[in-house]
Amino acid sequence: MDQIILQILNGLDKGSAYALIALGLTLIFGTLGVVNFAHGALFMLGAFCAITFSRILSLSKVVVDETQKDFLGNPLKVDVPYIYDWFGESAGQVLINWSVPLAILFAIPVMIIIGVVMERGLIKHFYKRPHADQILVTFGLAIVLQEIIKYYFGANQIPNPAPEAFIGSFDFGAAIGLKAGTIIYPYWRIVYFCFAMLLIGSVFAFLQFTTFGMVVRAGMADRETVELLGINIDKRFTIMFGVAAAVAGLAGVMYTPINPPNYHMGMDFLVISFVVVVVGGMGSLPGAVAAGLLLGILESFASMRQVIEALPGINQVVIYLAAIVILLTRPRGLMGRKGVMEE
Amino acid sequence: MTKTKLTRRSVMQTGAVAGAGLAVPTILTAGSHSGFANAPTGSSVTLGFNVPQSGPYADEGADELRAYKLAVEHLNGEGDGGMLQTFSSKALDGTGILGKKVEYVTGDTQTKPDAARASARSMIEKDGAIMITGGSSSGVAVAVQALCQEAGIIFMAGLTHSNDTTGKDKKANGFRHFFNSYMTGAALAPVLADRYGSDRKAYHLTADYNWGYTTEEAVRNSTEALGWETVAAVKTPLSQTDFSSYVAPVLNSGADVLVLNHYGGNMVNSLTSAVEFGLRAAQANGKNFEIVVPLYSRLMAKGAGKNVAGIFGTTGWHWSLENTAGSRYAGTNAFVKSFGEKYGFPPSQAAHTCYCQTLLYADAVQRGGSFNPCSVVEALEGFEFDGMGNGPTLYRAEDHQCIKDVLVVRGKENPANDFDLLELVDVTPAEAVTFDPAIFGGELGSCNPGA
Amino acid sequence: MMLGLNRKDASLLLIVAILVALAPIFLNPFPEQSGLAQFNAGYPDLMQRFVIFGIFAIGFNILFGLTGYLSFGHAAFLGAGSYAGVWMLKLLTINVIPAIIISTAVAGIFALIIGFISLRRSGIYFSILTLAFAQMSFALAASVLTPITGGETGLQTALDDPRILDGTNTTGNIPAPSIFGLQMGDSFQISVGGWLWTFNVGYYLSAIVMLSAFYLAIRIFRSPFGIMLRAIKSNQQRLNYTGLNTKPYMLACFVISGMYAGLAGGLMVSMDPLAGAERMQWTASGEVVLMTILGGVGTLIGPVLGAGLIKYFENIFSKINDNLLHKWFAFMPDGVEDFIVSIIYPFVGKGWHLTLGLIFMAVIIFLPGGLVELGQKVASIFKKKGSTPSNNPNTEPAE
Amino acid sequence: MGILEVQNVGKRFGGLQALQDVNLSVKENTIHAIIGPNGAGKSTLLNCLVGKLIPDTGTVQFDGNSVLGRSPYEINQMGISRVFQTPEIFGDLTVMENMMIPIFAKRDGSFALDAISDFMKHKDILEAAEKVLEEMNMSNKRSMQASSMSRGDKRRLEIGMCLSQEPRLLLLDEPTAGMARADTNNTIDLLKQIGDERDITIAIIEHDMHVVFSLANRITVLAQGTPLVEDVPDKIKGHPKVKEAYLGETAH
Repeated sequence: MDQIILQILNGLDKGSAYALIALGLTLIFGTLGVVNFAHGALFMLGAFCAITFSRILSLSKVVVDETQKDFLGNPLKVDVPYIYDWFGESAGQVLINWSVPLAILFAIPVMIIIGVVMERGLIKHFYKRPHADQILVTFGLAIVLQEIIKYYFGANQIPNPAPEAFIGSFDFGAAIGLKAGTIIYPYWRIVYFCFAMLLIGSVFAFLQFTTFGMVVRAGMADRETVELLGINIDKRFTIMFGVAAAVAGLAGVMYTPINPPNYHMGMDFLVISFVVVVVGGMGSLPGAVAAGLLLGILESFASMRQVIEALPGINQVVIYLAAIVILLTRPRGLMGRKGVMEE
Repeated sequence: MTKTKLTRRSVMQTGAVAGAGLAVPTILTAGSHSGFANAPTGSSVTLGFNVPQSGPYADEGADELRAYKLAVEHLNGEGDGGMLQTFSSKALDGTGILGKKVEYVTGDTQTKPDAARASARSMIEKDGAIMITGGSSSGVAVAVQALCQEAGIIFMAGLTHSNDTTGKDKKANGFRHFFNSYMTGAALAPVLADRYGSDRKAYHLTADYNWGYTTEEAVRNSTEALGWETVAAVKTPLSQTDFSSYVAPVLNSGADVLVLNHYGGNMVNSLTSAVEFGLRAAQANGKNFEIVVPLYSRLMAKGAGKNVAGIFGTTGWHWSLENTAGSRYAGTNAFVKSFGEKYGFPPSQAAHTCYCQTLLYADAVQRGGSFNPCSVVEALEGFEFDGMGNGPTLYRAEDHQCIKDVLVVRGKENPANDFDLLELVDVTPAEAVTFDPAIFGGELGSCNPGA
Repeated sequence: MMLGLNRKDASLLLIVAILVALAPIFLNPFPEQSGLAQFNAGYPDLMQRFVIFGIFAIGFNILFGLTGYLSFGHAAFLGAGSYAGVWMLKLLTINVIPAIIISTAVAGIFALIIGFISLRRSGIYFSILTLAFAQMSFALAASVLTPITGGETGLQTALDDPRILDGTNTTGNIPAPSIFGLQMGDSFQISVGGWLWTFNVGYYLSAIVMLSAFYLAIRIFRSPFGIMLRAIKSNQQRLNYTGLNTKPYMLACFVISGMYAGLAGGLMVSMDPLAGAERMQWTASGEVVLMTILGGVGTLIGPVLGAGLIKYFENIFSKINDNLLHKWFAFMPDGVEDFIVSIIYPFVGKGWHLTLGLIFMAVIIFLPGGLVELGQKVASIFKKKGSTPSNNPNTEPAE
Repeated sequence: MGILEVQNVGKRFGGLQALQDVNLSVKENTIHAIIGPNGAGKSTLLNCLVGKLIPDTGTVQFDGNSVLGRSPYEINQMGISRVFQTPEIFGDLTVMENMMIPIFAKRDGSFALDAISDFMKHKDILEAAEKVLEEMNMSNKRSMQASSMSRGDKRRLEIGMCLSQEPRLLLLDEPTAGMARADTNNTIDLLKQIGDERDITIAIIEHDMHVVFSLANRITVLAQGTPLVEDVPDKIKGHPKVKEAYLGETAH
């Protein structure tokens, strides 16, 4: 029992990352009709926003410390962050410690700008082109983006820990009345899950309850009519691309303490998130979220020891197997609309 | 007018026809005269450095390449000579190899066997490389080693830790300086039993591919021999990025030690998850819960950040070795000095093994008096040397595996800087990790000179 | 007309045949000693790769170019063919002919199974289904199927393989793949002046297979079957209401295309007897899509050109290191040299992926028809001079 | 007994009863029109006839054989050809190729793996296609790409493609929708000519009264998923029930 609860927790957590990326993909697909293979790269860029932000915070001047030696026996050069000079050492340390959550504030504008530039500079020329062209040009862009990141940050993973307050884990079992110590779950992953739900909720609320959102939704359903009403839907769709980029970026920022990021993390997530989108149903936002969580949970269950022992290799293929079964039984995915992307 | 010749093997040599008249076709004869592939004919000799320049191990590959460039400098008599001063064999004199200036070509393995073979073949066929070296995974090493055997070229493996490289997939033309999974198990188990006691229950998470299998087997066998019990061993997909669903059940499994048979990004991510799930701080069976990472590298430790603190593993070499463990490991400081002065930071173990391999190859050619692979094989088989940072070392004839001390290290609690991440716990002497070369099967075959 | 082809196709085939036959010469345009020799591609391994990946891309184009169905899992068939090929080399004989035949057949069967299921859906759903199958094949081949596939280190020939048709091997070395005694690695070499030309057995074997595959592709393109496939791409609904059942057409096309991939896999292991699991990964499938689009989708020669360009980049650009760059620009003043090298260096050597990515983007943005379109544009510039504009609308697929 | 017999057909989409108790008999060699206001169920009925939809109740028989449960290609092979509301042709192919494909299908059946012969060198098929093109007055357009033609020409091509298979029943779905007056008249003339010259039955679903009354020799009026009346055109014109159904929407 406790094992099952534990794996559901795990799945929700992993699934919320899938859901966030798939949500952005679907937003772009639904509004602009573009299949964006660079979306994984946006997730990766978000993670590197967090790294960049923490490096900015730790920008340092070099002080030579004669009392210590480095590996060659020369006097040790010690880095002292400028931020200590500005805010004092203790406040500076707090800021550096909280760099991941603070990076959200940094990442939102950066990612929106990246998204808008991407849409205006490249994607907009591809609205009328075949989906295969869109896939390829964004795939090319993804390669370029990750190579640029690799050039500046290297190929190795870069650790970016969560604030100390969130290090450690929460005894979930004790909280729900089971034996203590049976279900413990890291604080930061709980934060990640809540954050993801909050973000998904705000995207839905934004689309549901604001005039802007209503226009965008109307445009998703019937672009021409909305344009006939004299509304500049293009501009709004550009902004939606920025929002989708920001969603992927924030998913990346908050993910850094879970997995230290490296330049190809976007590609690692790309295939899975496409599977998620398709399983959820192309163009369906709730479908993307539901499929993300569902596949996350499935993946977690498949990684249980008892399951692997019964079906060797199932953990390698479960997501794809699920995708195949769902697509064969529900032709348009879980919540897909008819006629989307079938030709 | 055109005369042609059918060569056995594709022999292609730059510089073979210098000075020939434009109108007169010339027969290429390099191969047939010397009797081996890619025999150098001019005043220089070309080595092929085949390292991952793209993909997840690109940083490790970059470090290997730095070491190779340094080795070439030293062989050509530039720089401070590095380990040439401490190396027990004095055959090399800084005038290249057999008087020929050392040049090199580079290729990108992409850490994929296919791509690695393509780039190795290009270096052999196009650039006339006489020796191929490098790589940072066993899949690549095994694949390229087989290719070199077929082409009649010497292969000096870079970082490869699987038993297979000099075990079931060993080849006469291939040599490995780095240690293997078996030696990791043999070195690690006694230290673990000593520190954590001999009644431990271990839970293995194993990367689902060849290296993972041999490492799990080695660590299991040697820990079980000392009284440990293996509660479970779960395979994890190589492409996995989030290990939470594998790590989470560990605490309730009855185990009190988690062994992560992972390398590279896999290890960084699984270790991060394990620490996140509180395993470092937990208690099980009345003992402190422990995590073990059989194969450490400094770059991985850097990727995992603070999470490596206090975690045991083995490593082939560490830049601080001579300072902490004494002059048995002479050569270390000489290498660190030339590397550090050139690049500004200390070398990784991958860089060390690649540097040594280049020098060992050059030395074997020099001692044997020929670039012929069979002469090199003869010179390296059973070769005993010292002064290359690992203490007295034997290149074993039976399986072309270097037998040397293995270091057991631990992640530092409070690293002073970015490089000072591992501290030496113990050195397991070569005798303790020596094994019977027959246990892994495979056949060495005979040396292949190519042409 | 020649071989049952119309004049235009026959001359295309002839040109390709001549180019392929003389490739060892014109792929080595720079003398061995010159600094530009780095850009020579006329060595056996790369020439073999050009034609083998050409076959792979031709086959992919029969599916994607004719029917518009975008398979994202085609590498699975290349991989299946490769494994089958190595097993033949291990069990049966080191002669490559059974390996090539069996790998084609095995890939065909594999394609039949995957195609039968995947073709129940169309559009992106079809793409994802093929992707899912290929990723599953890759994941399983790299892990639980290790006894059959050799896992991550790949499947190779070994000294103790049975090779029941070959008799016992006493050389102490693994025999190299050969065709009736002629080894794939054997070469004629001719050196003229500073130039060195290598005529390699394996390359010519692959080239002959490639030309046959190319010829067959032309026939398929022009056949009733081919027209029906193009009709599927154009309007599947109309075809259904015309009394044709599109499913067997699609399945047959998928299987043929898979067999081309298997043939390429069989040839790959014949040239170099190792089959690695990563050959099946989705990025490998993506690569053949890129090759096809880069060259020109739906055209006959485009996929071959695209395959050549990508393999050239992978093998030539990735080997340019800073050492070489400094050598090339050594004639410049030091400061300028360093500056130029530092500008170029990020794009070559370890940065070759970046250049490749930029080229993809440029081609897709400016030349949606790929290299063939570029060729047509250039040709039309020359044609305009002097000749009267012809008003014969060209609706056949361009070569 | 008509060539096409529809009996008691009903079809429901969720809460909407699209067809109910539809009985219809199309006599051989007639031009039979099915008319009705928007939402009367005309398209649903047509889709039931060609295999795109399967009715919930009732039977559809063509020449004594049931068409229910068969796929479109099988129904086509029984001798029913369909012309769509917007011309469905192979836009990427040439007019000639468009015309040849149905003839191949007629000859080879639903599938034939002929991957070796040259499509354009089948003399018999080429000639047959040429003949239909002439009949359609399109011989001069044979090497044009089909998608580059005018809508009227596309319609002619589609009708030609259907005729080339010599079907026994030609089904047309609003064949003049969206056409200019001149094109509409041309199409009417073409269909009249086909009806006169060929041994063929035509069933036409139409909204435009002008077309219906110039062509049909029998008309069924459909309203709210049910046939209202069936009779010759003259009787339909003044029929009170029809007027009621088309209230406010008199013939234009």
